[in-house]
Amino acid sequence: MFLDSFPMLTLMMLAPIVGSLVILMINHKDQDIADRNIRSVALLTTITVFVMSIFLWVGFDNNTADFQFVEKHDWIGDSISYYIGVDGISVLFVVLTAFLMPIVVLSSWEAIATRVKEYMIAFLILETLMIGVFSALDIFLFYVFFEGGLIPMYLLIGVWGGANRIYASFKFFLYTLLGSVLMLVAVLYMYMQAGTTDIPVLMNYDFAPGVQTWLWLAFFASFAVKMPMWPVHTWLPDAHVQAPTGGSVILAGVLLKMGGYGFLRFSLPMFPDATHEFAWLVFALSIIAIIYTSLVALVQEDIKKLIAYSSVAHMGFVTIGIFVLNPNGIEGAIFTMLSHGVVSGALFLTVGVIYDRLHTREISRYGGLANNMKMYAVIFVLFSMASIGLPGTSGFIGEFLVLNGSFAYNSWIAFFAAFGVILGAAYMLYLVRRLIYGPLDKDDVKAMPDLSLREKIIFAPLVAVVLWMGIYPNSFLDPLHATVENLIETRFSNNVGHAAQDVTPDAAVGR
Amino acid sequence: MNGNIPELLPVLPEIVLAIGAMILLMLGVFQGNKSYKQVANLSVLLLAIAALLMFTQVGGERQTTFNGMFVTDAFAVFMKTLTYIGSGVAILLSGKFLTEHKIAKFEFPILIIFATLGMMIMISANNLMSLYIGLELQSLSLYVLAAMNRDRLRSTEAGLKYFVLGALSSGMLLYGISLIYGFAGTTEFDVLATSLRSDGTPAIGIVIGLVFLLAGLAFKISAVPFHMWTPDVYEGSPTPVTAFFAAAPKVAALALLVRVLINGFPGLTHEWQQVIIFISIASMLVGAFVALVQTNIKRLMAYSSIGHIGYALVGLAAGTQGGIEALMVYIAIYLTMTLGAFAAILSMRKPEGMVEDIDDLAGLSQTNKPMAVAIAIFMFSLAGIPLLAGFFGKWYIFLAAVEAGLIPLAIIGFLASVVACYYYLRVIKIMFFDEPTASFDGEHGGAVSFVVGAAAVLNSPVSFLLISPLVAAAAWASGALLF
Amino acid sequence: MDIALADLIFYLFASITVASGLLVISAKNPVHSVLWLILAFFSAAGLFVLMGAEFLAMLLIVVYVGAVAVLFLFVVMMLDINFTELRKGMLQHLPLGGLIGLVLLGELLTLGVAWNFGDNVAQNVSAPTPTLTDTTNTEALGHLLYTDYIFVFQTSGLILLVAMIGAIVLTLRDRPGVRRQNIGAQNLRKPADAFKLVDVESGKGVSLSQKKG
Amino acid sequence: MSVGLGHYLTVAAILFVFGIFGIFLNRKNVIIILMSVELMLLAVNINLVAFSTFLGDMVGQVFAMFILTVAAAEAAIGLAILVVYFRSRGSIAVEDINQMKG
Amino acid sequence: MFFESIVFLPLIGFLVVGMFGRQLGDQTSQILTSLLVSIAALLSWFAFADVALGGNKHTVHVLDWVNSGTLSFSWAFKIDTLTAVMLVVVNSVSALVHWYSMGYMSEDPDKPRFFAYLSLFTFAMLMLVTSDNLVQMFFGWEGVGLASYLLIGFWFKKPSANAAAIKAFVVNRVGDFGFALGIYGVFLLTGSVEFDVIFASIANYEQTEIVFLGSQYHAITVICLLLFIGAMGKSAQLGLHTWLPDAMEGPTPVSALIHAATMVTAGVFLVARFSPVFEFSPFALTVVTYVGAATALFAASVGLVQNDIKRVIAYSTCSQLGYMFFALGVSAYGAAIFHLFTHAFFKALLFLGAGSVIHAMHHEQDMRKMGGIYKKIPITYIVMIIGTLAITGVPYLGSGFFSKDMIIEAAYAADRQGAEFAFVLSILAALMTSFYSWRLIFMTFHGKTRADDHTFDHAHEGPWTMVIPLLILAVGAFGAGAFFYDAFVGDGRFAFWNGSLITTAGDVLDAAHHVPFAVKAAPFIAMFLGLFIAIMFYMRGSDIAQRTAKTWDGLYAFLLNKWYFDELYNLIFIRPAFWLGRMFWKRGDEDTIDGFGPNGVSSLVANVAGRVRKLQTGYVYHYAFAMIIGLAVVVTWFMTQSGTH
Repeated sequence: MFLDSFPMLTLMMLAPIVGSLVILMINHKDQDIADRNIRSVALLTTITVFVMSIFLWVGFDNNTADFQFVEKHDWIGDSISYYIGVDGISVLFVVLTAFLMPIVVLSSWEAIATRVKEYMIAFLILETLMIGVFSALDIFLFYVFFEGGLIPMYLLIGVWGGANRIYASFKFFLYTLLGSVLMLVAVLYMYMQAGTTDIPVLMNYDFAPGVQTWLWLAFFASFAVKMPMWPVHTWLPDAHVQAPTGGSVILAGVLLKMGGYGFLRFSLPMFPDATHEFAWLVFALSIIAIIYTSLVALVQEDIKKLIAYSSVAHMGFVTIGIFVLNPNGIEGAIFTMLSHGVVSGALFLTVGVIYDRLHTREISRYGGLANNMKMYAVIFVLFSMASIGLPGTSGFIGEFLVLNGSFAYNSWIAFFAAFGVILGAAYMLYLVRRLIYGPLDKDDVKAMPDLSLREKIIFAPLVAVVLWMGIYPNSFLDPLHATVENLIETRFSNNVGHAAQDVTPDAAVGR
Repeated sequence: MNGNIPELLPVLPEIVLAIGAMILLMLGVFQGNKSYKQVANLSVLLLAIAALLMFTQVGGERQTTFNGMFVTDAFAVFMKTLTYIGSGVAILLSGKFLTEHKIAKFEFPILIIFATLGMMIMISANNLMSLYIGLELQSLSLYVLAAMNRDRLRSTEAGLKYFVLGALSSGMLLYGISLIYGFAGTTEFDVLATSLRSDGTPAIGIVIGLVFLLAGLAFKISAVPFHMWTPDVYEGSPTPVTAFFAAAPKVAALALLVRVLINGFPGLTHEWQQVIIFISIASMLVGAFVALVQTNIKRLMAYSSIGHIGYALVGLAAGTQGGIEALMVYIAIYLTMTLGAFAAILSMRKPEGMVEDIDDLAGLSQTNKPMAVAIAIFMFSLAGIPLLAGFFGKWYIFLAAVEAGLIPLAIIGFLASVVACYYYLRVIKIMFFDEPTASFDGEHGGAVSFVVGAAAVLNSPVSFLLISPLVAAAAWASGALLF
Repeated sequence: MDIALADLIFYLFASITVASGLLVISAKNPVHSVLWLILAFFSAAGLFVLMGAEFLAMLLIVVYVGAVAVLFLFVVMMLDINFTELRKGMLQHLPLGGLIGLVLLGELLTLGVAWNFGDNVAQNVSAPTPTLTDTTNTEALGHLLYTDYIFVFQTSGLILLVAMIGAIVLTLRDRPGVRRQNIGAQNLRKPADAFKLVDVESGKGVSLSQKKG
Repeated sequence: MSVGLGHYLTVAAILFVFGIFGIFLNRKNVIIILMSVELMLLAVNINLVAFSTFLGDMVGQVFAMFILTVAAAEAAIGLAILVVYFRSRGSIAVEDINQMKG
Repeated sequence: MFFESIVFLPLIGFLVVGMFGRQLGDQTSQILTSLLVSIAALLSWFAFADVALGGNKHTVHVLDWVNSGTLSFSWAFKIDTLTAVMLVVVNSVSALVHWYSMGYMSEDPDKPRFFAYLSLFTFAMLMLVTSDNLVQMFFGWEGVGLASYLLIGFWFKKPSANAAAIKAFVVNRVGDFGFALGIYGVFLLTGSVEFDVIFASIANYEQTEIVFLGSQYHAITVICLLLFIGAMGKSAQLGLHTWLPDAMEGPTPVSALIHAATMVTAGVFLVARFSPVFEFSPFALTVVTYVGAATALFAASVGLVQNDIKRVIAYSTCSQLGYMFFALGVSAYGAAIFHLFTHAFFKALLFLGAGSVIHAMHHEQDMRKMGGIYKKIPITYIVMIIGTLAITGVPYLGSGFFSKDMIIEAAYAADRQGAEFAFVLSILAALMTSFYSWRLIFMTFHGKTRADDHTFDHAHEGPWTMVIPLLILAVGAFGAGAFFYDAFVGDGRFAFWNGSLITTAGDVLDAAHHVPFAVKAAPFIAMFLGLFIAIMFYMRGSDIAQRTAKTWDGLYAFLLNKWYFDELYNLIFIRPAFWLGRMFWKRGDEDTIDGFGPNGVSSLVANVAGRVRKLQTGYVYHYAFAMIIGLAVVVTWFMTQSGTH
C-alpha cells in the first residue's frame, strides 16, 4: 500500500515546522494584515496536518498489534535512532492532537491580539512535539518530545496568560520537570540494562522484579504529575486558569493525555510485575482524586478552575481503567482520554467565549446567559452533559467501560469511582445553573452577544465528534482492540486471573 | 636521549603559538595601542593556524615528546579544539567592549594567546611538572586579564581575589605534587600509573597528595568548595574576559583533570572517585541554589558555570570511558551555550553604558526579538531542557553515571537541575513576560551578533543533526585515553 | 661532616625557619614581615645546603631574597600603608581556623612519618642523583635542565615573559599630557617638511590649509 | 634521634600550615597574604628537595627550581595587581576587598 | 422500519425543532412535533395489536454500539408485550400532552424549545422501553433524566426551578449509581448485558456467590438490589423520592407526562423487565415489597396536608408508584404493569386537569386560594372527578379500581415475606389516597372561592387543544381498567404477556382472584372512609381541618415538611459536601499540598539559597577558609579511612 512507505508521521511533524517558518517570514507594514496572514497560515497548516491524520486513521490496519507507519533511521551512535510509528494505543491520540489544533487556532483568532506571530509559532511547534510524543518509538526521542513540550507551553502561559500567569507558568514547568527528571533516570537505567532505547524492544524486555519496582516508581513520578493524579495535581488548576484559552484546550486536550499514554506505553508493558505491585497505589490515589477533586470542584468560584478540577477527577477514571488490566478498563481509559480531550477542550473553549466578552472567569459575574446567548447555552449544556457522562455522548462510553472493567477487578473501586459520577453531575450542573440559568440581571452580561459565526464553526466539529463518539464509539474502539489485547496477553496473561478479559462465571465468581 | 633533539612535530602548534605570540607582541609594541585591532585579528588567525596545524600535522594518534613531558592524542585534539574555539571567540567578542571601555590594549589578545598556550600544555601534560608549568602559564595570564580594566575597582578586585586564591590553590597543588613525588618517586603519569597499578594498597601519602592536587585543580575548574572566587571574578572582570574564563580555561582544566586522574592515577580510582563525587554533588547543589538569588547576570552565569562543572564531573566520577566521552560531549555543548550567553550579555548595552542586571532584560522579547530568542535558547539549553543541545549533555553525563552505578548521584543531579531550571526560567520570564523598560541600542558589533547567532543555532534543535558527529568524535577522543 | 653537628645545624636552621615563618604572618608591621620572610628564606637555604642542594640554596637567596623579597619591600614602602592600623577581629576565627590548621598539620606530620622507601619508588626514579665525585649539584641540574626538562625550562621562560607583560600592562600608564622627545623623528626631519615658500598675492592672503606640493 | 626525611617534612608542613594561616587569619593587608603564599611555596620546595635527596633523584630539585622561577613571576604579577588595586581603592586592607559578594 | 419509526419520529421532531425552531416559528414547531409524536402513538397502537394481541415478538438491530473485550452490545429494540404496553402508554400520553401543551403554553415565548424537549423526552423514554440491553436502557434512563432536568428547569429564570432541576438530576444519579453497578454486576455474572442472553443464562447462577465490597453475597441478590436502587431513584421511592415533589416546578404538562405517566414508572418497568432475574432472589423482592409499601404510605401521608395542587398529585404519584413496587415485590408483575397502565391515564388526566385549573387561575397553584370554580370550568371539573374516581378506586367507576384492588389482593394472597405488611399499609394508604384526592377536589372546585375577584372572574376553560386531550384521557381513565383487565391480569394474561414477565414461585395473581370478600371490601371501605372524612373536613365549611392541624401540630408539621427528608439530606449530604469541598480546597490543596509541596519547597529552596549566599561574604579570607575546610575535610576523610590499612 502506498501509505506504508509514505513518511506520513514525519510529514505531520514537519508540516507545523514549515508552517512556523512561513509565519516567521511574514512581514507587513500593516500589523493587522500581517496578523491576518499569520492566522491564515497557521490555520491552513493545522488543517493540513488534520487531513493527514485522517489518512493516518483510515490507513491504519485495525487487525494488528504491530506498529504501523514505521520510520526508522539511525541517529546517534548505534543505539538511539529516529524511530517513529503508531499502534492502536497511539494512533488516535495523534488524530486527537491534529483535530484540536485547527480549533485552537480558530479560537485564538480574535482573542489573541498581541504577538500573534509568536503565539502561532509556539502552537505549531507544540503540535509537532505532541505528535512526536505519541509516535516516538525510541525512548530517547519520546523523552525529548515529552519534555520539549514544556517550553512552548511555558511561554504560552507566561506571555498570553492571565494575571497570575508567572506563578502558574513556573509551577507548571518546574512541577512537570521535577516529575520527569526521575523518569529520565529510569530511562537511562533501562538503556543501560537493555542496551537499547528501542521502545518495542524494551516492551518485551524482562527487567528484574526488584528493578521494575524502582523503574515503575520513577516513571510514575513523571506520569502522575502529567496526568495529573492526586496529590500532585495542584499545578493544573493554576495552569489552566492562567493559560489563554487555546493553551487550556491543548493542555487539557492533549498534554494531560501524555501521562495516561505513558502508563500504557511504558509502565504496563515494560514493568508488568511492578504494575501489579503498585496497582493498589494507583487505585487509592485515583479514588481519592475522583472524590476529593470533585468535591473541590463543587465549591469553585472560577469557571476554569472548576473545569480543571473536573479534569483531575476524570483522569482518576483513566488511571483506574489502565491499571485494572483488562480490555474494558484499558480501552475505556483510552476512550475516556480521547473523550475528555474533546470535551474538556470544548468546555475551555466555551469559557473562552464568555471570557472574550467579559474578561472574567468568576462564575458569580455571569448568570442567565440562556436569555441572551441561547446557542451558547445549548452548546454549554451539551458539553456539560458530555462531561457528566450522559449516555449518548462520548463521556459515557469511557466511564462505562472503565467502571465495568474495574468492577470486574474489584467492586470497591467501581463503587467509589462511581461516586465521582454523582459528584460530577452535581458540580457541572451547579456550574450550569450559575452560568446559564437564572435571571439575567447584570448589565454587562446582558450586553453579551451570542456565538459568532466563527465560534459556531469552532464548536460544530466538537459537537459532532462528541455525539459520534457516544453513538458509534466503535470507530474509536476498533483500532484499540488488537493492541490492547496483545498488551494484556503478552504481559499479563499469566498473572491476571481475575481480570474481566476472561469474564466467565467460573473465573470471576466463586461459589 | 641526552643530546638528541626532541621530536618537535607534536608540539608544532604550540611552538607556532608561542613564536606567533611573541611576534605579535613585538608588532604591538612597535605600533602601540592603536594596533589592537590588527593584533586581535592576527591573534585569531594565529589560533586558527595552530588549530589547523594540529589537525593536519599532529593528528589524533598518541605521541609523546620532550622526554615524555608532552603528549598528544585524540583526547588532546578534541579538547584543544574546544579551547581554541573558546579563546578565538573570546578575542572576537572583546573588540567592541574593550574599545568602549578604553582598555583596547594589544596585550589583551596576546595574553589570551599565552593563556591558550598554557592550556595547550595543560591538556598535553603528561608529567606533574608540565602540568604545573602549563597551569601557571595559563593562570598568570588570567590574573592579568581579570584585572585588565585596571581603573575600575571591581576589575582590580576581581584580579586580586583571583590571584590570591589562585596562589593558595597552586600552593596546595604543589604540596600535593611534592607528596606524590616523594611517595611515588616520580612525576611522570605513565610511571605513576604503572607503579600504582602494581601496588596493592597505595601509600597514604599518594592519596593525600592526590587530594591536594585535586584541590588545586578543582579551584581551576571552580568546583565547590573551591569555587568561591568564581562569582566575584566573573562579575568584576571585563565581560569578554569573563566569557573567556567561563569557556576555554574550564575546558583545559577539565582536560587536565581527566588526564591526571585517568592516565596518572588509574590505580587510585576508588579514592579519587569519592572526591570527585563529593565536589560534583556540592557543585551541582551550590550552582543551583545560590544562583536563585542573583540579580547580576554575570554572577548568575558564574553560579551556573559552577553547577555545570558539577555535571561535567559526574562523567568523570563515573570513571569509565563512557563517562569521559559524556564529559567531553557535555563540555563541548557547554562551551557553545556559555559563549553564546556571554556574547548576548555583551550586547546588553544601554545608552548610558553596559548593564548587567537581569532586570535590565525586561521585555527584551518586544524590543529585540532575535536576541531574546537567542538568550531563551541559551537558557533552556543551560537548563538542559530537551529540544536544545544542553539536554544531550545531561543525557550522556547521567547515562554514564547510571552505567557506573552512581544512581543517587544522577538523581541528585537531576533534582539540582530542576532547582537550577528556576533561574534560567526567570531570565526568560523577564525577557518574555515582563513589560519592556528601555530598549538596548542595537549596535553591538558584528562579531557579537555572529557569535550569538551561531551559538543559538548550534543549541537550537539544529543540534539534533550535529549531536551524532559530536558523540562520535567524543567516543573517538575518549578512546585515546589509556584506561 | 659529623652527623651530630649536621643535626644540630638542622635544628638551628629549622627552628629559625619556623619561627620566622610564624613572625611573617604575625608581625604587625608589613616591613617587618618582609624582613622575617627574608630570614626564613635564608635559613631555608641553609636547610637546602644540608640536603646537598646547593644550587637551589643559592637560587633561593639570589632570586628570593635578591629579587622577590626586595620587590615586596619596595611595594610595601611604595604603597605607604598605615602600619599602625591594626584591625580587630584577627582572632575571631582563630579557634575554628586554628583547629583546622592543627588537624591539617597533624595529618601532614603523620604523612612524613609514614614515608618509606618502597621498591616501586626506587624503580621510578628517572634521574638519579650523581655522586659528588662525578658532577656537582649545579652541573647535574644543568644537564637535566637543558635536556630532559628543556620543555619546562622554555615554558618557564614564557611565564616570565607573561609576568613582564602583565606587570607592564597593569601598571604602566601613558600620561597623555606629557610631551616626549622623539629622537628618530627629529633626526628624520628635513627642511622641506618644516617650511615652505609661498607667493602671497596681495589682497588674497594665504590659505593655511593649503596642502603642500 | 638522627635527622631524617621526617624532620624536613615536618619543617615543611609547619611552614605550609603557617602559610595557610597567614591567608585566612590575616585581616591586615594583602601583602601579608602574598608573603604567606611565598611561605607555602617555600614549604613545597623544602619538601621537594628533601624527597629529592632521600630518593637520590634530581627531579625534585629541578622541580623546585621551576617553582622558584614561577614564584618569582607570580610575585611580580601579584604585586602589580596589588598596586593597581591600591590605586583605585586607596587601601589594601583585606577587609576592604568586598565590593562584590553574594 | 416500523419500530424504528415509532422510536425515531420523536427524535426527528426534537432535532428539527431543536435546531431550527426559531426559523420554523412557534406554530410550525408545535404542530410538527405533535404530529410526529401522534404518528408514533398511532403506530404504537398498531404495534400493540401486533405484539401484545397478536403474540409476535421482535428484535430489531439498528447499529453496533460498543465492542470491547468480551463486552459487546448494540443499539437494538426488543419488542415484546411489556414493551408494547409501554410504547402505547408513552406515545399516547406524550401525544396528548403535546397537543395539550399547545394550549397550555400558548403564552410562553419559548415554545419551540419546550416542544423539542418534550419530543426529546419521548424519544429517550422510547429508547428505554424498547431497549434490548441494559446499556441502551441506561441510555434511555439517563436520557429521560436529562429531558426531565431540562423540562423542570424550563423556566430557567426561576431559581427554584433550577434548584429542582439539579436536584432531580443528581438524586437520579444516585439511583443510576446503583443501576450502573448493577449492570457491571450482570456483566460480570453472565458475561453479557443483553436481555435475551441474561435471561437465558440466569438460571445457571442461581447459587452463585459474588464478592461485592469485600464480602461474599448471593450474586443475583446483589445485582437485583443494585438495579433496584436505580429503579428507586427514577421512580421516586422512599429515600430517593425527594426530587419528585420539587419537580413540580416544571410546566404542568411536563408533570403529567414525565412525573406521573411515564418516566417515573421506568423503575417499575425495569423491575418487571427483570422479573426473570428478580424471581431468583426472594430477598430482593422482599426489599422491593417493603420499600414499595413504605413509599405508598409515606407519600400518601405527606399528600394529606399539602396545599399546592400539583404537589398533592405528585405525592399521590409517589404513593401509587409504591403500590406498583410492592406489587412487583410480591411477584404480581402483571398487576404492577396494569396499574402502571391505568395510572398513566388517570394520573395524566389529573395533572392535566390540575394544569387546566392552574391555567384558569392564572398560574396559581395554591389550593387555599382556589375554591368554587366548578361552574367556571365544568369540563375540567368533570374530568377531575373521573380521575379521582379512578385513583381512589371506586368500584367499577374508574380504571384504578381494577388495577389497585388487584394489587392489594395480590399482596394479601402472596406468601412472600413483607406481603402482609404491604397489604396493611396499602389499605391505610388507600384511605389517605381517598382523603387527599377528594380534599383536592373539594378545596379546588367547591365551597366559596378564596381567589381574588379578578382571577375568579376571568377563570375559563382552556382552548380545544387542552380540552380534547383531557376528554381522551378521561375516557382512558374511566375505561382502560375494565377493558384491559382480562388481558393484563385476568385469564388472558398468559397469552397476553407471552413470556415477557416471568413468575416462578406460583401464580400470585391466580391466588389474588380468590381472596376472601373481606379483603376485596377493605380498600373500598378505606376509600369510603377517606371520602367521608374529606367531606367532613372540607365540604361543611367548618374549621375542623384547621383545628385538627392545631391539635396535632407536631404531626402536621412533620407531614407538611415531608418527614423532614430534605432537611435531613441537606444536613448529612449537601452541606458536608460543600464543607468538605471547601476544606479540601483551602486546607487540603492550598495549605497542605501546595504549602508543603511546590510553595513550601520553593520557599525552602529560596531560604537555603539565601543562607548559602550569605556565606559568599566577599572576603578573601573566607573564601580561602572554605577552600581549606574543604581540603581538610577530604584529607581527614582519607586519613581516617586509611587507619584501617
